[in-house]
Amino acid sequence: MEPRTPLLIVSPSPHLHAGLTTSGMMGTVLLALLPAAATAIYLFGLPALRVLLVCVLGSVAIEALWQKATDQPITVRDGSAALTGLLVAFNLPASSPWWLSLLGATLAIVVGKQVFGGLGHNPFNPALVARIVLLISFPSAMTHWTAPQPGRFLADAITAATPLSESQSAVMLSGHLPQHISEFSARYLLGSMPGCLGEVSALVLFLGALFLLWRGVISWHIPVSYLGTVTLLSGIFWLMDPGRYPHPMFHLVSGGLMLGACYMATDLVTSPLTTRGMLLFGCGCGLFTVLIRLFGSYPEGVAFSILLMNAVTPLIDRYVVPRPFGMDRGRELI
Amino acid sequence: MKSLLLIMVGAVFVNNFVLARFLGLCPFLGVSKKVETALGMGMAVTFVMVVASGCTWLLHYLVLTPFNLEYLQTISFILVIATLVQMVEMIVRKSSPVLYQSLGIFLPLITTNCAVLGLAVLNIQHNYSFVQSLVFAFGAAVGFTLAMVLYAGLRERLILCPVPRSFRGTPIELITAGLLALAFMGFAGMVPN
Amino acid sequence: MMAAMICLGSLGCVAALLLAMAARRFAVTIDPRQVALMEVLAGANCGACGFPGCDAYARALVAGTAKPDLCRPGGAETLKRIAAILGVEVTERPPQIAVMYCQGGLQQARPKYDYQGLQDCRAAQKLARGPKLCPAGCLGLGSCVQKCPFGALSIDARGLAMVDRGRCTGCGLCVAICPRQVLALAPATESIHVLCNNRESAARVKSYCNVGCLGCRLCVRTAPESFVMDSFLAQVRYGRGQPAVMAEAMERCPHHCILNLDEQGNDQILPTPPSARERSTP
Amino acid sequence: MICRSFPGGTHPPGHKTATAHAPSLICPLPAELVIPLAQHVGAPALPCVTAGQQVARGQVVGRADGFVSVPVHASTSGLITAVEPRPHPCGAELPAVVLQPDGEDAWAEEYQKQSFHVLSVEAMLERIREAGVVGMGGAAFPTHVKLDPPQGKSIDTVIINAVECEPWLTADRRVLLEQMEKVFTGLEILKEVSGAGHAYIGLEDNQPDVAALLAPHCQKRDIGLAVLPTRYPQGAERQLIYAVTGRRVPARGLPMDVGVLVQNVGTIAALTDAVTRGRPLIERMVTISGPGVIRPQNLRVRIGTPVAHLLKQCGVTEEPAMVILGGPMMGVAQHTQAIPVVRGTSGVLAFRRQDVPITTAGPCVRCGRCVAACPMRLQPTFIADYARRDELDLAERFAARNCIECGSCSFICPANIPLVQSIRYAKGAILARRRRM
Repeated sequence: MEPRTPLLIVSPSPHLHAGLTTSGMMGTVLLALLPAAATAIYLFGLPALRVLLVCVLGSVAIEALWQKATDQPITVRDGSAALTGLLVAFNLPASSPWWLSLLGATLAIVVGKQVFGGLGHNPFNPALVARIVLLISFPSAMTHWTAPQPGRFLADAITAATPLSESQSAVMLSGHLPQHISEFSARYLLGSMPGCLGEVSALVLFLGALFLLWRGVISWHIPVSYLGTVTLLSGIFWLMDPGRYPHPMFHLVSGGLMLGACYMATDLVTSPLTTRGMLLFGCGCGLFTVLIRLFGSYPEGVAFSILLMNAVTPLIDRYVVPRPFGMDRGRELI
Repeated sequence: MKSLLLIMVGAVFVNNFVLARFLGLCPFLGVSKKVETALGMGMAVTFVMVVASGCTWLLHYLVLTPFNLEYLQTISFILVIATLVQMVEMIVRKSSPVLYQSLGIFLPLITTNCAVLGLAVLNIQHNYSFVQSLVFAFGAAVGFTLAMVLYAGLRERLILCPVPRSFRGTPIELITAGLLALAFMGFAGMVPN
Repeated sequence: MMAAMICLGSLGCVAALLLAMAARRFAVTIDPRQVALMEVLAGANCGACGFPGCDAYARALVAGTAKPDLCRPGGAETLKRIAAILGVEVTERPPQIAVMYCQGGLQQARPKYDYQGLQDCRAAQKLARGPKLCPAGCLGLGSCVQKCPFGALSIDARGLAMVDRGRCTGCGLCVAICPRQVLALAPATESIHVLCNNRESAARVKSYCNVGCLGCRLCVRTAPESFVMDSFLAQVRYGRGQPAVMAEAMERCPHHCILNLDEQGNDQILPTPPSARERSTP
Repeated sequence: MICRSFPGGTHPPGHKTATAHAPSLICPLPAELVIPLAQHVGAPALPCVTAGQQVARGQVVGRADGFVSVPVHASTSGLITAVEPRPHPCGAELPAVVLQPDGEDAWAEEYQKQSFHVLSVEAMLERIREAGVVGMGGAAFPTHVKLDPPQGKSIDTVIINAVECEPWLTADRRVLLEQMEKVFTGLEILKEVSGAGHAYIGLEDNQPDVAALLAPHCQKRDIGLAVLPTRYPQGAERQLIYAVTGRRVPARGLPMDVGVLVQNVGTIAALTDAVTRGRPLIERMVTISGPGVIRPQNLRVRIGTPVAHLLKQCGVTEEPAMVILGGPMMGVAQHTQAIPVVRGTSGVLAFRRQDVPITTAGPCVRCGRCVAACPMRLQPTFIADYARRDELDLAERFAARNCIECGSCSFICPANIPLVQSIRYAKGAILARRRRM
């Protein structure tokens, strides 16, 4: 065999790529969440920073360890572990001890993601898996809220209740909403209320989501249908009895709704692929959120409703399929 | 009417037989490989549950109570259920051989499906009326089918996943079932038990 | 006590009556031979028989629409038992296993281009007829490895598919999937093969492969009984080979493409570790 | 003005400015022309010359074999040195006539220009066939077959496909600008032959200069000018028909099923030459471009010119790592530069190593971008998944066969999964299985 000139590369068409990468998308989401993280630190001080650091670094380290242990290529550089960690942190109260944060990161990475085969294969949102497991296993630690103290990083923590749990217990005890909740106030919008790190600053989260929409990382279908359903349903209940059911705006800005609708429900891996499927998914999330918030024993229903709809996603993917171009009916499919 | 709706919703979501009461786990894990099979199993169980619920209610209030034979509840209920399951098996075998094949051993095993017996006993314990017990049975069966179908959908996705060797098969299926049950915990407290 | 007995007794009677009626109404007849056949078949559901599973094959057997000798993984024993159940006469077929007729690994055979894409031979074959200059050699991307239900195939260190002769059942699935027909079934008793699949002329083969059959006919001249030419490719006449003369031909083959697979030590061919193999599948 | 568009699609970068505005040049003859006998869909032509024979420019060297086949002509005058298998753009080695030009470039006969109005439809079809006119957008389907629909099908609308949606390529644009008269004459011929009442020219809105130039002419001749949004694959037949007429070609059907005929700009120009002057198709416009080319340009290239010669004409920055015939989205990467330009070659692109997209596929993150991008409204990720696992039944149920292989899904996929390759394989396997059954 005589030597030859360098071989030409032959690969299947297309020979052009949009340049989108998984890590790039994860990075954009991280970027969109940074202002919210900063807000959380501003409101809750150093404890929030600790939770954030433990969760993010913990997630990355645990993913790397797991992949090393199971003899897989280490893929922490794609940013998905960091994003999961950040979302876990956003689902924890600022007062969480370090072990709770680390446990949350471990649950999310190991139980939520890696046992299913890693990125792209988990049926449930890892951060929400962690949140629910922790909520059920450590109810007191997970509902020990501190009041935000803007800018006072070293102040002593003051225990307080979240608006949602406040309204729930008030309705349960007296049948009526407390005065300050039935009269919606703008302070909720800016996040000056107790709650998880990612539950306090609806406005900042919303701006981040707009950034993601602009960058094309998420589509509008899930957030809009989710928030729309919540507004519609809670609006109906509010009209029926404003003394008992809070204003829709209260629902929109309180609790983890904004975080859930814009960042958790839109998680690519665990949401449907088609636009119609996404709309259905968002509506389902909205429905369950309102039902759980108003009638369930948990004050907050976002995490549960997203997990529930995650479970429905395979069925949606299967039965809500687009009609191929040039085909009369979708009958040929499935 | 409102109480019937609450019973229904309660049985489907809040106290889902599989995911909240953990009854009927055997077919839940056994025949949930494919959505179609899961749906078929759900249908069969729905039929058995509703008819069994009616029969056992009548049996309890028309036969056992008048003759003070409540202690025969378990054995007589099982007898009724077993008979029904046998009939369902014959019907399925005749009408849908494919479904019969895919259900396999789990079809006769509905007999020992604790969900059915549990339902019959719960009917009596809750002092449901005849109509209420039928609605409760239907709700429980729908809840069972719902859980089956959701789980089957998840499992169909699982087979595409490169699950680590030590988690392959039953371990990952149980983890998935556990997470599904966690999601259903959100309904807790929605309907007074 | 009496009441309980009467109660349960009458319940039982009613149930029995209902069931008896239902049994008559929904009666289904099933051939007992089908059940027996299911016991006998290999149960691998490999599909080598052409039916979607052992069950479907059993049904076809009972219906008389399938030949009884299609269960290759089961081999002669299964065939005998199928024949016994169905009550038919069958002639035993010699067992076969798959042979990979190529030695042109990454070091031996020259590539045509730098392939980048799906790690699948059939997909690669569609791009300019495969990334190797040799039109018939093994591409080594492992479509057969993925297809084999018995784990009898692997990609060795040379970048070639390798048949584990102990595990191969001769089901032929790899033969069907290989886009270059470099895998073929041969009698299991044969161990000497001409490991080349290229029918092109010597000049062309020399230009891209160090170990391909040149069609020089040396082996045929040495052992005319044992070898036969198919255009420029020498082949062993299975069942007629004379090992002693063949050994001489093996010595004389200029490209050393006649090999005795039994003598070849396993240390020579290193299969890739299973974990690495799994990961390489897309 | 029509500005409807199709569902899905992507926006690959255009890269057209390098070649869009410079007039095309005539490519000098190479030392050797390799004229494949199979340059069209259908039966390859049968060689009718032998080695050592002297041929004139335009002389038939391979005659058509059957109805769905066209003859092949000598691209210049010269000596036939061999008739043997040579590398073909499809990847295999196929029979080709090897021609050594003598430099005379003498025509076999001098054709008289005449008006097509004096010709009957049959005579025009015969001329088109004799000239070897095939679809020059890439598919290379014999034009006379397309113009002659079977009984029961009629054509009411003709669309000229000037939508050059592939990045880098500007050959159609140059043909349209430089041979506008031919295109309009060709459109008249098409209407005459097919009996269509309506005619459109489909164009993307990234070429406003061409649109402005065409507008008065179109108005004068009652031709609809459809300036469509720039989106890939706007130039795909089904998508173009939908955008221009709103008609959906059935998934298993042909454009003629909805009464539409689509022809590429280059084809129209060649068709005009064939009908009005009797000239065979021996030359075509080719864009030579890509990041590895120093002087990207449009060349009028004789059929059979090797790619290596073209790249030498335009200069390459370094030894190219990848050579593509056609556009980057649907073109075929070649394994040798000895490949000749054929009738369906619209462009030659040279990529340096750093321009070749990396193809290490990650796991699918189910982002759904492929579903959103698919112009056929399929679900590429599922089809590809099933194809990889050899679940052909499921792949078929997800309408794998409807895929037009436009490459939008692979282009957009953030995990770099070669979706098109999997789907293409599934399509082939499904068809093979059908044929077996």
